[in-house]
Amino acid sequence: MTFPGSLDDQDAARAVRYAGAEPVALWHADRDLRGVDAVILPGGFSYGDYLRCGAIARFSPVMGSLVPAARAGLPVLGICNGFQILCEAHLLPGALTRNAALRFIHRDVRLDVVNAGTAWTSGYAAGQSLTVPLKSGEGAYAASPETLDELERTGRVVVRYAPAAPNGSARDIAGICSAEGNIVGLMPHPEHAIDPLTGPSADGLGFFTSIVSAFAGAGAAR
Amino acid sequence: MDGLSEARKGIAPRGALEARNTDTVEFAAATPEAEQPFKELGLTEDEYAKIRQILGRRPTAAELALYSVMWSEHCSYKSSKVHLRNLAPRGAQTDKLLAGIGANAGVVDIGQGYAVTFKIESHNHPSFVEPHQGAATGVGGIVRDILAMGARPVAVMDALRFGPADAHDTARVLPGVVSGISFYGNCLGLPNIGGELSFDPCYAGNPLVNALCVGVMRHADLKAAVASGLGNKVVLFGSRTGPDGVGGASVLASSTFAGDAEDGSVGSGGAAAKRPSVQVGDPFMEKLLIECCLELFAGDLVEGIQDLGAAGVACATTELAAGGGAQVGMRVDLDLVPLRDPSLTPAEILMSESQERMMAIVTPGKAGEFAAVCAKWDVEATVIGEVTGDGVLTMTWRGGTVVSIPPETAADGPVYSRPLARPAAQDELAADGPAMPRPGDGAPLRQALLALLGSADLADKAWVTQQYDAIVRGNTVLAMPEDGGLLRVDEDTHLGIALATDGNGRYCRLDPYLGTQLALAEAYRNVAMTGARPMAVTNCLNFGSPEDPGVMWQLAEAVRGLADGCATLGIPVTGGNVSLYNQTGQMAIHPTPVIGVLGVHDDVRRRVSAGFGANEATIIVLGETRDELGGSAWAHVAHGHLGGIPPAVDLAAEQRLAGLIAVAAAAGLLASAHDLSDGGLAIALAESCLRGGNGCSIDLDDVSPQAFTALFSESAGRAVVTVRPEQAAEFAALAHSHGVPAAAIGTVTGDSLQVNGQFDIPLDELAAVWQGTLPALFG
Amino acid sequence: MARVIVDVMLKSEIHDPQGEAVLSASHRLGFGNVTGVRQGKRFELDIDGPAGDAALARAEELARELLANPVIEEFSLSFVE
Amino acid sequence: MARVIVDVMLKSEIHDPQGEAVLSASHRLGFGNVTGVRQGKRFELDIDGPAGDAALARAEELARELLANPVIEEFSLSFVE
Ligand SMILES: Nc1ncnc2c1ncn2[C@@H]1O[C@H](COP(=O)(O)OP(=O)(O)O)[C@@H](O)[C@H]1O
Ligand SMILES: [Mg+2]
Repeated sequence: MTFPGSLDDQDAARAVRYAGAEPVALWHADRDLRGVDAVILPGGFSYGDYLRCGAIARFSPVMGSLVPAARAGLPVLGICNGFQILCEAHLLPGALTRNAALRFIHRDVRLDVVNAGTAWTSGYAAGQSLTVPLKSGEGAYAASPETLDELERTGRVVVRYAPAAPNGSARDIAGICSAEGNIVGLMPHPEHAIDPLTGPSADGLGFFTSIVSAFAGAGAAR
Repeated sequence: MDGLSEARKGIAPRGALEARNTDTVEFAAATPEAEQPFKELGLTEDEYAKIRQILGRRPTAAELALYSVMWSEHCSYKSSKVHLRNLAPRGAQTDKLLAGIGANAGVVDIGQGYAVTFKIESHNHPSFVEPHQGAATGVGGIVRDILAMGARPVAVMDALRFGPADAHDTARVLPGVVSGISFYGNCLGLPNIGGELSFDPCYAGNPLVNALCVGVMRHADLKAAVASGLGNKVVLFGSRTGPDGVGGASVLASSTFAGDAEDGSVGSGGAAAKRPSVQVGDPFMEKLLIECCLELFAGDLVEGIQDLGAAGVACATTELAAGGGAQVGMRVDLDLVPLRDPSLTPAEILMSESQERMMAIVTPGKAGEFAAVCAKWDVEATVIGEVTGDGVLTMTWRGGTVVSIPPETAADGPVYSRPLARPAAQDELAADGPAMPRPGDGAPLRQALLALLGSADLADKAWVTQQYDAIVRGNTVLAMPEDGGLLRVDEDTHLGIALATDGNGRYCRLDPYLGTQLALAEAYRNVAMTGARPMAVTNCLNFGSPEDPGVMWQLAEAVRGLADGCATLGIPVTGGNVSLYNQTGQMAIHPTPVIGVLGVHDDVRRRVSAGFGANEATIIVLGETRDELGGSAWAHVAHGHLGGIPPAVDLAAEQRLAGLIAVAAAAGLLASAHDLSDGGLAIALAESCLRGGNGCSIDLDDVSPQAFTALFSESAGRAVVTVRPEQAAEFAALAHSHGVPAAAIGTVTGDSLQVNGQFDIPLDELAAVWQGTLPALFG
Repeated sequence: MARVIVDVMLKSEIHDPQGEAVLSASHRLGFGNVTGVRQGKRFELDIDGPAGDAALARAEELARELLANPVIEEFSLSFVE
Repeated sequence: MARVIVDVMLKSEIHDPQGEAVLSASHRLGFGNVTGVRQGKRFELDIDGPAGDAALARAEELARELLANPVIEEFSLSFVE
């Protein structure tokens, strides 16, 4: 999905290709989801992120189709700005706020897979450690203590920074999912860890192979 | 009083003209004696007289504004042009050039149908006044230059120089500059793949902020900044025009900051006196402009295109019209320019430096399609005029003709052969070599190494570079802290390009000719370290006032050094930028040419990193180590000393070294490669250890009989590489056949930097010293 | 035309690193008696039509939908002459 | 304790891409009668001591030195109960 200001859309498409599926370009101004099996909201600065990250993209025409589809079970992965958009659209709880040090952070981080049961993480083992890049200025996850408790109790924390969040994220949360597990959002960039030539590892590929094999297994696609 | 009203006062027409009638061509002809504020606009008596002579009358207020910005040092290169001519590529240097100096940016053929364009540009003065926005708009400007060539911008780099790291004002300027580059470049989706960061008191009132952009296109995509085709439409698109930076180019970048900005604090003295209205960057709009332009190019919807940078509409219209040839003119209706502030006068519209704007020439038949593409990207596009066949640039406003000039007279500008003289003090400086006591062995050497490693110039730059997205677009193969940035251009063929920028103000202060060649050599070497073949050069010449004959001598020497160096290396200078008046009062900065080198990598999978990765690998020093410490980091850090002569330059040796690395990398012989530069072998070893997370054990005897010289000399043309033991013989033979001296000095092992018979420093200690400096200074 | 001001502040229970950074910078600058800082956003909206309840209601709607994120922020409205 | 509000806005001649982005988003959301948006910052300062001229003077000093960038911004002060 490309919004004005999306930047990592080509990278997400490449990751889908590496995982053996066919990327389909969706455009923010079209309501049509073109019959895709899953949607990735990529990183970037949609609408410049001038108001709040993801706040304006949330009102794009395509979101009018995506929100009900996601509620009905369509797998959706939001990476970085995509995660912010999912939170702004209330498909995921909480919000992403300024990094504690108030600076943009680009560095490789270690993540622990907490929930390997979502549509996007089924290819991992719980407890598995991944090295992927983080690059964001407003990546600190924030939510009320009740919401955080609830997320932890119901296994909806998907990935955690290890040993500690570099950006002030609440309870070191790097990514979460919806109650049904079909919608996942995370701040680090798995699509930039699919090939050791251009990333720190190929650890991120699992997000994309997870979803592809879910469909392959169900015979639902390709 | 704010800067805007300052700037406007200079332009005068504002209130005055509203009261009278518009200053039209007719009115100007009828009022030859009317006083005009040409001095306030930075024009000399002679220049003003020349304009009157060209026009056969006094200029209108709008024409005066137009000539003043076009003839400013910044836009016309009037002081540097006579020297820059020496850079024109000759002979074999032109083999791979698709467009050269004079275009917005030079274009190089890199094979497989691809062409690359790259350029470096300064935004020094605006970044001192308003560091965040100044640096941000510097990135924005150079990206539009690259876009105007028809290329997709694919990466940026930034070369930065500040006053002393611990100076109060540096704490204002540096974080602002870095956040501006981070904000703009990241939001644009362009990876930042390298740059420079250094500190010296000479930059306290004049930080240097040089930004480089590189773009990639297919050969057929090359665009020209030329107006052609009678009746074709002139389209202005992108942001609206506001009072941003009115007078910025001419007033700010063409004279020194008045007063003593000794502490450099804004709000007192210096900068405040000439503060123009600040330009604010809108990287989101620029991202839309990029995608919009690329779609316009793909649809073959533009005949000619020009970015709007300094001198905005004035510059774009005159250059497009002048580029079209003698018969080509242009008629522009300034009432049609979409304004953010409706009270702007014609002069202000022409001078506005509002960001994120482009101008295109479009055939009438394609205007509809052009508009549709712009609408898709939410980019406002307005036809403001058309191409004519009368050779005249005509502009109207509210029914009157306010500009009527031969465009080439504004575009070409004056050319000065300013007096130049080698300062007498150069000889004293050269005679004052670093003769102070040197650490002998063991503990003092260890101490000297740690002091250098923790100095602001040589410390870990992560505090800066972590604020930059280096990987967006997914083609970054190497980026900082590697010697050069390396980008994949083609995912199927693995073709890539490498880039590095270098400059050393201290060397250039001692000898601008040699210093410039050393900068060229270092950038060339850094590109070579990735395994790429260096192919082309861009440069940003940062100097003091051209009205100082000593500064002009520095400039002439630097250009001569660059021209000779590139001729020897057989690679062309494809473009660049000159920034003069970098001085505070009588104090000029060190002459600081920043040289960017571009290389081609045939297979990015064979890239070489600087880190010691392979345990038990053999460590080899390539090149010759002499006792060369004039202008060195050691003299600077340990003694605050600058004197003597810089290291010798041997460009043929650089070529041999680069050739060896390229061949060895392609053959898979190199486990790592890192060039030797500031701080010599000592710093290179420490960096390679830290980068790879492995220690080493070495002997210095085969580098130099003196341990100190072996560690800290800055002889050029050297590198430290590692080779797996089973390949060491093959590599040694290869080095021999390339004529590159190679000395095996030890192995990659353990977790300390161990120099046998001298000292042993655990990696943890190295890391703490290296990483601690910038965070301690900047939070 | 009505000009409505919308002030958007982080809820008090949400961590405000910007405010904290300003606070400690204030102390470094010698403003020791500043004991707390919160940083938020201020929007000046120009709204067609008369300054009255209708304009305020419209601004409130916009604030609720777009200007503030109810998960972390709260907002207040006021007129300016 | 005094609470002083410092509002910091871009000077009117300075380009405000943020405000413009909010303006066009408002239009897309159907708030066509919003004709202008400027976005700035709001600081809530808690200052030890009584709410009075001294507190205001102190806040003004802080605003000038730290909160506003005089090159591009202007600020105004007010008390809150
Ligand atoms: N301002 C900057 N922006 C981006 N990268 C930078 C900057 N300053 C330094 N770097 C990177 O840090 C690394 C070390 O810089 P430096 O020691 O100057 O390299 P070298 O001596 O090889 O030219 C290089 O990869 C360089 O590109
Ligand atoms: Mg290097």
